[in-house]
Amino acid sequence: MRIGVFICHCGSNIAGTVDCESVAELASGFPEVVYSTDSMYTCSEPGQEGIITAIHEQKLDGVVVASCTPRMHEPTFRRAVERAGLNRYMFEMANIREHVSWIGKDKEHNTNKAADLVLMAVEKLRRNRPLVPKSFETIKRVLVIGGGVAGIQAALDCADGGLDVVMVERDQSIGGKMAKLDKTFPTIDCSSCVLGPKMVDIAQHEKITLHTCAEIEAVSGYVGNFSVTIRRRATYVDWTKCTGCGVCTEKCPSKRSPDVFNEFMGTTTAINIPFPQAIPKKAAINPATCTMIQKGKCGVCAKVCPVGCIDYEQQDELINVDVGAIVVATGYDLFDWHKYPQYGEGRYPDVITSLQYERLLSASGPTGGHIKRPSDGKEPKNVVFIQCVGSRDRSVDRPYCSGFCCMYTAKQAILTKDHIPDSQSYVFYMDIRAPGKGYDEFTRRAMEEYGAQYVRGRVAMIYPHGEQLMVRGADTLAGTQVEVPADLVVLATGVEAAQGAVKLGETLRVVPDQYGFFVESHPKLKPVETNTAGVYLAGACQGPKDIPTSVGQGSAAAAKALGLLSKERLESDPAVSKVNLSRCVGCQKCIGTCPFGAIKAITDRQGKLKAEVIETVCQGCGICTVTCPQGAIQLEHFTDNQILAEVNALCPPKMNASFE
Amino acid sequence: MNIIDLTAADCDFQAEVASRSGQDLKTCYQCGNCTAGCPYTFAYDVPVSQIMRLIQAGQRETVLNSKSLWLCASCQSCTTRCPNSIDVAKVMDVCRHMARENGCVSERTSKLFTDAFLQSVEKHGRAFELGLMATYTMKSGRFFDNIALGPPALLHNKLSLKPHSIQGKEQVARIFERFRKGE
Amino acid sequence: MAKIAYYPGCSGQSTSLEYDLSTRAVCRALGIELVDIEDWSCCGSTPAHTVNHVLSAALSARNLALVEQQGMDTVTTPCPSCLSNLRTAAHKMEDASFRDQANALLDTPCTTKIETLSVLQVIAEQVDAETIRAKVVRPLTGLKVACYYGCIMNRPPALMQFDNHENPMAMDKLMGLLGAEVVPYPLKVECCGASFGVPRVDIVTRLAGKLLDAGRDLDADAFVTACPLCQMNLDMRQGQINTALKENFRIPIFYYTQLLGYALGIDDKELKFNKLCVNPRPVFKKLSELKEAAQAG
Amino acid sequence: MSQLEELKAAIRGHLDSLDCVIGWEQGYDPLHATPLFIRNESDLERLSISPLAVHNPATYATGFAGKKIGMVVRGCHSRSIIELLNEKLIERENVVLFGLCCDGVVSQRKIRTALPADPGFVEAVEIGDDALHITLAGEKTTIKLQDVLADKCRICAYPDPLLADVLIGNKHDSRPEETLACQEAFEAKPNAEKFTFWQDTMSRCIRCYACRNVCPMCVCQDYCIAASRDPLWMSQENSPAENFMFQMIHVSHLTGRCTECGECERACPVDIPLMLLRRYMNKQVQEVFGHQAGTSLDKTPPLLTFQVEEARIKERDW
Amino acid sequence: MPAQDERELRIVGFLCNWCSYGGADTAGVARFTQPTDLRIIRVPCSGRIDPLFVVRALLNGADGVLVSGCHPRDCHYAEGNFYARRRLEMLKRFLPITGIDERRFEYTWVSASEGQRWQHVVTEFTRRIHELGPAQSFNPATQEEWFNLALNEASKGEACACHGS
Repeated sequence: MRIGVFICHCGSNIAGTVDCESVAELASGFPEVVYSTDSMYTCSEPGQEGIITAIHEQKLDGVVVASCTPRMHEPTFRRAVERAGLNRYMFEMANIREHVSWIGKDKEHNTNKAADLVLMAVEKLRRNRPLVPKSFETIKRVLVIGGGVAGIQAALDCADGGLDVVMVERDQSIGGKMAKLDKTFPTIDCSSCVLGPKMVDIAQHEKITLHTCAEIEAVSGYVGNFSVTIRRRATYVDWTKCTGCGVCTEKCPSKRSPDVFNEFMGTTTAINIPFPQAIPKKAAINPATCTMIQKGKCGVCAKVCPVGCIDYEQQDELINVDVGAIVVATGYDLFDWHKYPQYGEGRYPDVITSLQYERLLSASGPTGGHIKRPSDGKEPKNVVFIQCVGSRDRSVDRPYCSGFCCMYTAKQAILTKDHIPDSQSYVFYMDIRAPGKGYDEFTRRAMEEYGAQYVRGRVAMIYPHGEQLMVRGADTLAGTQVEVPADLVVLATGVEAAQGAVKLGETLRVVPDQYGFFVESHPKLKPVETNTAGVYLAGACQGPKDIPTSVGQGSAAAAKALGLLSKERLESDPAVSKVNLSRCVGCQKCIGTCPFGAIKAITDRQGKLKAEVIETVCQGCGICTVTCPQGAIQLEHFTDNQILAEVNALCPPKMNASFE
Repeated sequence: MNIIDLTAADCDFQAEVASRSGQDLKTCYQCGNCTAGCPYTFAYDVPVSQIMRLIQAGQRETVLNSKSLWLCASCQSCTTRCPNSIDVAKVMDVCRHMARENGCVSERTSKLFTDAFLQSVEKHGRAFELGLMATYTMKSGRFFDNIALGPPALLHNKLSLKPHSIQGKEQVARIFERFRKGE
Repeated sequence: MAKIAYYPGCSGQSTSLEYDLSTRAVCRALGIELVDIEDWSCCGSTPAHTVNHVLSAALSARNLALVEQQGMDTVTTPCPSCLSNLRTAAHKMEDASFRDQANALLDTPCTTKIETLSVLQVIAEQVDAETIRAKVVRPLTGLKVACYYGCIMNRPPALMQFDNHENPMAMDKLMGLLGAEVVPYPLKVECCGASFGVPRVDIVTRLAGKLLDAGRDLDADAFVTACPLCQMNLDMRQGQINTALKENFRIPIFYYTQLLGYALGIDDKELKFNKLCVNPRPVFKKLSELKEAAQAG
Repeated sequence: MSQLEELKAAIRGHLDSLDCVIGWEQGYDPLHATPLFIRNESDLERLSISPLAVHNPATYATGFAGKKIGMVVRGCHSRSIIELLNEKLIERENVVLFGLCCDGVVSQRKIRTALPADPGFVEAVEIGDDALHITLAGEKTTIKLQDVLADKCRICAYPDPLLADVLIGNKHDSRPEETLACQEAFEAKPNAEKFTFWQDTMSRCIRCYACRNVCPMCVCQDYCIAASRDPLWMSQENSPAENFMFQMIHVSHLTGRCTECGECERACPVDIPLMLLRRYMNKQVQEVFGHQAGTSLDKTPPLLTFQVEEARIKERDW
Repeated sequence: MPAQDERELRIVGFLCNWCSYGGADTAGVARFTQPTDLRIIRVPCSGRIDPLFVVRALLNGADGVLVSGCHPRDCHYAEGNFYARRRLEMLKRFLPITGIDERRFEYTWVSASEGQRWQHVVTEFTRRIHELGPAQSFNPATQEEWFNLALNEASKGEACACHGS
């Protein structure tokens, strides 16, 4: 081999504490190194040209660059050597900046260490071989999981961009949390007026197929070629016939079904259309409360249905669909505030969540938009809002800020005053987090124009006091305890990962963080990508987000999917595992340990069992290589020999030199 | 009002409270939940959340001289509800220990009662309520605070007239003795 | 029923003699065998831990060591303050260096971890509801009681590990079994003023007054308590409270063991209702009136 | 009917349907046994199951892939078979197991030390209930079986086959309480002594690979990474470090799989006490994963699976 | 680069690309000073780390080996560190029987954002290795030692440790 070594000064970043010239000189003595030099900025245009020229002039067939971390510029240099006609895998990097020059000042030690790292890179490079990616076709269809505002945006953008879209929603209607809101901050826009048209677009777009009451059962395959199984729950109504006329819901005698859409503020019928603007506007039966399904008696809905769409025998249905990319937009759930026994654990009906309050404010809600407190239907005068219920609280394992509660609380305080002019709102807060456009002005308006009393402190306890609730908190700015006799207490319950997120993460091979929010590929630069190629995140499934951010991410995820599928063919990373068929004894252990199902058993011509890697599925982790006792399956670019070469470079084996 | 020079903060004080209480005081973010729940706030000169803040700010004198330390009954409201799981009652306890060691006693009667109680235990092995009340009243000179209790207490035989001395009372006395020696 | 070591606490010898006696009587009736710790001493109570944690633990640990020497591993006490001290000592002494410090103050060290439970917890967890219901001979039907647990029976929850720490229900359930109507008393774990009755009586009258007020709002005939200090503050100091707050409370304050004993038919002599400062007679009068009315009706 | 006859009858019944049945016969002298591959009636006549018959037939099992074979197995051998089954290296329908409830086998090494002279070639061996009577150079020596029992048998927890189609002999109802003092003593030695011990020991290793070849769990066949260039884990140089590297490879690949049949140590021509390593690793596996290789069917070897929360792996603080 | 300053010991690090290597980068970017003894080998995942790499390094004379991966549950490849944890734990537990001080090997988890933690881990581990001092070579260093070893063995004959007691 003819290896060239390039030592980067990175201005003074490296050269300040590493003697780059000596490193280059030492490197010239390393095995198979025929050219060694140092340069000021290797990653710059002239620096890259220098490498290309050296490759041509010195007939190099391998290059080592010692500079910054490969996580930064490995792709840059790989492209450079490729421009010079080398295979991009005939290149190695030694990280002498982050791992050497920036962490110690002793120039002698640093120079030694830098030389060691270069030697390791050289020894590894000597065992590299050219790797060529395979290309494969992509399916021009996107799966969007979750029909909240983020998913809706992603689906519409993808569909408008020419892709087929399959949207899967767990609930009966799309719309998500936003559909439950009355108004939105900071403009006090009507939530359903803004969202409604988009929901209709989803229903009417010719490129979008919508499955509600549906969840993801299984996902296999790989970027560009996923195969998805969707489970659609039985609704006991044939939706191809149902016109959404609502006669069944009027006549249903079983009126004690929990009203999920209204956040359990009241009850509804067993056969139900959750809200007037529901998409799809179809009825579904709640089997837990339908007397026909539970006891075999009733059948009223079947009798009154004008189109005969009721089917009490309907079963779950499995739908298979192939897609090229997946957008996850599963949203969030609310913290279970019953974990705070000091707030009554549900014993006091007039302690409600902020989302329940939205339903009380909403004209389509259970009270027709009149604020009536649950216990006695009276109009509250003193309304206390408690923020950070299940946010920024380590004792309930929710140390994070839920982000948008400050804003909706201010909105709710404003709306309270609008609805009940002689009311007084009290807001217990810790810090007001209002960093969006027009946000801080909005919270100021709540205080200045609408007279909301903001009290900085948490609330220690709520207890009944006659017909009211005594709220005892602190005013830390005044340095005292405060008490408010409240008619209604609204808890700004924090944001949690959606139920089932962890399980969905397993299905999609997207890692959830410790709180169940999906982890993005890079917190700054790849906010909607995941570590599974072809799977993108949108909205609050990645962490608490307000509506504009969720919509923005929906579009961003759509752009990623459109970009990916705009290519006719994709290339797979060739640094994947490869089986040496002659060494493989067919024990299949690697198949069992592969997290991606990327290895399958095959039978060779002699009828012997062997393992085979599906290159496009393999993610290149190397678990299999360690599993295989024969070393028959090797992760390309990180083979045993390549890593051992680095080990041996660092710790040369002590031979029986004394005998020679 | 005092102006605090932040650069002159007594960091040792903060560290000492932290190490003696075993609590990470830096995690207190001043949400006020301790003050919100504390039944004694009305009697305090410095609310408990501000005690926490003053410890963070290294204000040894203010903390150790506060009356609040002596008015905390260790009822555990603060500890129970702290979102950062700080044992606030223990922090108050530790500050009280330090106040005592430094001779800062801003609520004399509280301290006298404590002393009288422990003297009684040291002497008899168990608390002898009538005796300790007598000691306390003599030392505090507060003859009339609880005079109203006399009739109901006597009427219902509430107070035993004789101390219940135990056989092992020397053992108990030795606990105090060793403790003082060790101090 | 297993034997369990019994630690009465100093107040059980004087101010709360009736609590001690009724506890013993009730346990006997329910088949819980209490074995007195021989020559027990004061746990240190609140004063000790306000002075020093090692001293406090040593005073408690002397008693834990006695339990150990008597060959038992669990001790029960009616008094929440003793409970808190004994549990805290045992918990802290799980740390080896703290244990060595505390043991260094003792003649005989405590080497194993002794579990301390309140008598309330023992009854709540070891006697099943049906057994109690079956033994009731004088039901409390119609009596409205407010159960007040005090601040440290269940707190801090990590240490006490018993019942809901904001809304404990053990006494509520027990009184319910006896037929009483238990009002949803909201201030179950609010502090009554503790031992400040002596140095700062103004604090106690204010805090205990608030507790009585909340009971009166709910129309309670009586309070049921589990703590000698709470009982004393609410009962013996009710006159002081009335004077200070210009109120006229006359609410009898029982130990739960007294009412439990009453319902189980235990002789009044063992329950010592005469030790209560606020006259409990109206309660019993109401009970017998209700009973007569029921029989007549 | 003697156990041997009973066994022969059982094998005879299966002989037609099997390609081969693996048992033991007398070896080059009456003191030594050697594996016997029974394919017909006359082979069967040579079958011997004395305590001298030590070889683990499971070692040959994978070599008969695709064929139906029978094997005479003792307790420890059955564990090897179970482990091979669990790893899907052999198929249950392809093996018929003739189980022997085992009272232990001898250690040739111990016999060698017990005999007055170097055994060379013994003329006759008579096997009594609890003793061996060995005639060597015309002289008869009696050795108690108990004294020459292999170490693995002294502490054997599974003397009866855990899996068998035919079971011969009486089951044992108790496990021995005995522990190996030498093992414990060695483990307790300071690091420096252990280090020197292995340096010394590995310096006499001749890298003959007998330990590997005889190991029933070494299934890499001709593809052992100790003897390959790609991957090149070690040189062929005979040095203590390279020799030990080989042993570490063996240990590593046996983690959670070793069934303690003791064949490696028995086969070692230079008496390297390999079981020290095996038992120690197995103890760790038992402690951390509660796993004993080959003691129950359908158990995945612990390194081929995981739990999200590992109850017995303590995260070390930093 | 075998020639080393005698003050430095030879510590080999195996770091997964996604978390710990990133964590080491983060520490570098933040200029968290660290001892220079450690040399890092980058692997895609801790699941790629064969315990035998560690053994190879130790038998080759490494004074310490440090492995670091993503925190459990945070693996880029979902499961790699779960396998790694089992494999490495068994190695760590096994080392004592070989006479190689198990403190010379450590494995831990550092995420890409934990620069400070990485600094702490490197500093502590390096300190530990310096306390233990240079590792003894498994192969005899001199001809004389070699013959001593051989003689020693010859004199032992059938000195199987198992039969000694």
